[in-house]
Amino acid sequence: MTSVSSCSSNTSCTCGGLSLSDVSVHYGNFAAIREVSLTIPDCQITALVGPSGCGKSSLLHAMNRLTDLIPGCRVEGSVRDGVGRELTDPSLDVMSLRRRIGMVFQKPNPFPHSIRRNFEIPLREHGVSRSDLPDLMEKSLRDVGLWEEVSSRLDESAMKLSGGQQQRLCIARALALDPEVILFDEPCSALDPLASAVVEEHIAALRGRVTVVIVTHNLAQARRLADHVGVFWMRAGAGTIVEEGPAEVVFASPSDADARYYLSGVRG
Amino acid sequence: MKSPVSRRNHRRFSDLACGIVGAVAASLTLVVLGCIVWDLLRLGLPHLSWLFLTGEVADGGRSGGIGPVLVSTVMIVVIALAVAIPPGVGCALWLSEFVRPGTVPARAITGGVDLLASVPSIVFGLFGMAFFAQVLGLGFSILSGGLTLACMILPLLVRTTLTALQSLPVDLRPSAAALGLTQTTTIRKILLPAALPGILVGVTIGVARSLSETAALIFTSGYATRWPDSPGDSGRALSVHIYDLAMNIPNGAAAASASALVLLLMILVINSFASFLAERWLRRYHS
Amino acid sequence: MLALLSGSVVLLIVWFLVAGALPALRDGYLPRLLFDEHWQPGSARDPQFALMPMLAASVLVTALAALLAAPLGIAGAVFHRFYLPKRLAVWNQRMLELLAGVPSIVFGFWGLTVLVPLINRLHPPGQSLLAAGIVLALMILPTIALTSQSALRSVPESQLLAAAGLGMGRFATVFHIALPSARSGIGSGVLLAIARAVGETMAVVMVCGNIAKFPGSVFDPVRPVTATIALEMGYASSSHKALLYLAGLILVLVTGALTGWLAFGKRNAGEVS
Amino acid sequence: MMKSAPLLIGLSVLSLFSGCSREKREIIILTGSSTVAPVVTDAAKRFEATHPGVRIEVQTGGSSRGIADALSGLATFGMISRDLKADESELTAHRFAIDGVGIILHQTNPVTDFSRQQLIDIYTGKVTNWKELGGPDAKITVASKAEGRATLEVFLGYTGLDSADIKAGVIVGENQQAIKTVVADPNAIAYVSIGAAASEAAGGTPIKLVRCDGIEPTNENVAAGKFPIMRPLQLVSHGEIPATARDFLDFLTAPENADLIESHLYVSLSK
Repeated sequence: MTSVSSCSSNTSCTCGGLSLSDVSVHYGNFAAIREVSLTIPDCQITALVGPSGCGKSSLLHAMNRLTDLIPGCRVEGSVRDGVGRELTDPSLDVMSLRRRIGMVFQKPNPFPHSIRRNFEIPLREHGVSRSDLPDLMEKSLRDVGLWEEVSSRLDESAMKLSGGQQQRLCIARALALDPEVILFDEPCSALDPLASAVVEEHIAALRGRVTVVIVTHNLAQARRLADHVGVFWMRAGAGTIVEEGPAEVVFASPSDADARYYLSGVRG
Repeated sequence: MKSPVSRRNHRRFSDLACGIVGAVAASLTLVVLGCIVWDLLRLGLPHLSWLFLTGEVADGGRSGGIGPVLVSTVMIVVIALAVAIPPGVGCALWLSEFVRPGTVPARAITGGVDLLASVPSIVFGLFGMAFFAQVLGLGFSILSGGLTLACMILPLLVRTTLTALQSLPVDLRPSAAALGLTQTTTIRKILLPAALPGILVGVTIGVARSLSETAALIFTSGYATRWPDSPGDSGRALSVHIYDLAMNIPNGAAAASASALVLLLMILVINSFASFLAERWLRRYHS
Repeated sequence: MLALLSGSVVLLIVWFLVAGALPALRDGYLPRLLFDEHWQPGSARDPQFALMPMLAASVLVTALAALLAAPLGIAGAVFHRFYLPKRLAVWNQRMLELLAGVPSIVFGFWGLTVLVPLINRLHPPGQSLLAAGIVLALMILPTIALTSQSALRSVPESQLLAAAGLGMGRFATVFHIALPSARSGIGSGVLLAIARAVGETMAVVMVCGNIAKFPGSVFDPVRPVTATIALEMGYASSSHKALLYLAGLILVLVTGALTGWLAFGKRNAGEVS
Repeated sequence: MMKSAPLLIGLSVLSLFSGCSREKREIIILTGSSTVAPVVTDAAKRFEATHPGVRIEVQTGGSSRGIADALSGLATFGMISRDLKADESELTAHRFAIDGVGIILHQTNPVTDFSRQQLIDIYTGKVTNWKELGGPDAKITVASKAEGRATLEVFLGYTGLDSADIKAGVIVGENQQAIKTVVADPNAIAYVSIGAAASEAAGGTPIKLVRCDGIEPTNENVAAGKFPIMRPLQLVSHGEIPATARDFLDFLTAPENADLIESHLYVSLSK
């Protein structure tokens, strides 16, 4: 496999960011987002915020080609990874792309198998040998603080875990594949505040190890987590980014009027 | 760990192999169906005409048409559905909404339904003859045949409806209850409409099975080929007619094939209509 | 109440079979069914009533049909769900529904005129366990394929997304996620098909050869219980008739026990994960 | 239950109503042999056309069923395609047609003639290869009829065998199945209704009827009583026959209706 190493510190990070230019996503005749350009910096946490229906999730799905699965969905523009490879290239091996760019969904979606099988199935699919499985699983579960809670019942169904545990399991499962980027699609919105806080804490802990892109409705969460922020808004019937930049700049003094209203809580 | 390239090739290969095996399996089924239908077309198509569809049966079925047989068939199927759908859906509702699975009554009824599903159709025929025709005194009649078929398709309806109800999102019930809806309202206004496409699939399969059933009808709805006046008359079903032409009438193959084509056409029309309904229903409620 | 009505139909049928079989039971035919060597109820000189070869035939024919049809049906359903474009999938489904409605007599006729001569060329007489198995497999294939399709359709989208998000290929998604998730639906479809296969009469009677002996190979003719009922019921004298009722009763009980056992095993397996 | 109650009531009302409307007519019920049923159905249709107010119900189910229903009074007539047995002497038989039973082989089989002894040898498994009969070196596939079938009983009567003696390779039910079996297997032998076989052969089916004891299996020879294997088609009644039923019986055997019987390829008794 490609030697994607986790970074030990921000300075020596090699996980690689993403750069998007003029990305549009169409569903049939409907344009969900139009001409979005965005730089997602290496090993930082980028938050995408904005009202519902602005195409934040669509953009996320375009980054690891989950848009391929939707009939009639068309992605235009360019998405490049840290070393400049074009990710929208149809000849690209989508499966290994998705391994490098993992995803965690809004609703926890562990497979209805045992906790162990939840790691075994994707890892075996990507050619990890059976003997490496237990270590990888333990490491990933420790990364999300789940190891102590589940180590004694690895062979029980993952569906028996609580919602927060399930979501952390999904993060661990994505981490186990050793990705460069993890995309989070509103990872806390289906969880209670306590579980949400735990999950958020573990996302924060990923800073410096992998590049994180998180879509969230929770502005407070975005403020707490983000190094970099993109604000979405509707323009001419389609979603687009109206404000982008380092978190402290965007939150402190947004230049776009709509973004200013939204971030100050007046609109949205 | 294998190199990503070999990994990728391996995956491509297994994906492709899986697809090819599936394609072969799916097309094999269709090829065999094609063979059967082609045989029917070759033998039966020259025999088909408007007169064949509307005319009376003559010369044991070798000449004339199948008009009265079609009318009897439709009556039998309609009776079977009318009688089987209410208890079938009711039973499934009871099993999915009113009893806890695993309790004794639930197990008894599920077991009974499964047992009923495994009763050979010829036993249904014997039962129908003894019970509906003789004990209830309905005689050889379209009614006897319809009731016998109703017993036969009942387990099928229960099973498909149950599956449809069970595959509805679990939170539908509490969310309805939270709105203060009674269970009856929840069932009538929420669960049944949502499960309707699934129920419709069951009904479609039930119709197809009723139309193609021979063994259960020979002994119950009978052999008469005249125009039926009422459900109390004896009337030959299309499948029985096909059986008689194929097995008892020398040189009956052409008429048998033509009748079988008509039967397939009926099933095609009913299936298309059902899926059209289901699709419209889905569009109305689910998007 | 309605459920009770459905349940009572079963009781009614079983009661009716028992009533029909009662004379045979009273006259002590049960051990003869088990231990006689031949089935020759009409013989004046030496009437014999061996049921075991016929029960074995019912089981063998059904097993063969299920072995042929289940992999084909499930593979076809996977293809339908994960590979076929939607437009074509609709037609595939329509065709399967049509196949499900072909009357058994048409299958039997086709089997006798097309399939049996082919098998005859391989190994005479052609009417055989194999022919019956193939014809039955064709008849239950649509049931298995259609129920598998709907079971695969009800696999939650979120799990397929999860698999895609983890970079899993179609093969892995199908085998590790979709099929395990749809297992119980597919299982009950196969059970339904097996029940149908055991009870099938008109098609089997035309292609199985109807010899009531234990078959030595798949090319030997066999006679399932339902074939015997169909062949002889209309012509049977009273005590012979009671025997046929008894055979029907035993078949229903055996099938019920078999499907019950399979379903029970399935439920237990389902509780593990 | 609430939903289905009106439905059930509706159905029963419907059936009562239909019962009423039927009572105005006179009904003749015939049940039994599937061989006899098609020809009687056609005759019934013609009879109904000239006798308004009479309704004739024909149902199949086999000769034994015809006997049972005639005895129990369920049917006015039972239809049977064999002779009455000794223990059925309470019934009166009304013979209206004869059906010869002939031996059929595949068209490609060179054998053209059987003696009674040869048939016995084949059906008891003493002769198992066509070579022994002057045919090709191939195993004989012996097709026999299922227990209780009238054709089997006629064949047993001719050969003097017991059903336990028969060593069949394949057992079939209806005539058409026997014919298809011979078509499917060039080395098969079967016995079927002569009329059915002759008409199938004339229609291009690759089978042939062969001579028995040197007699050609034709309906003429059956009518003349020369052909050795044959069976009567008859109606049986129990006790007094109602006048209309008697009319139908006469109608069935009337010379002007012989064409019906002949169109079903049986030998009419009226000639």
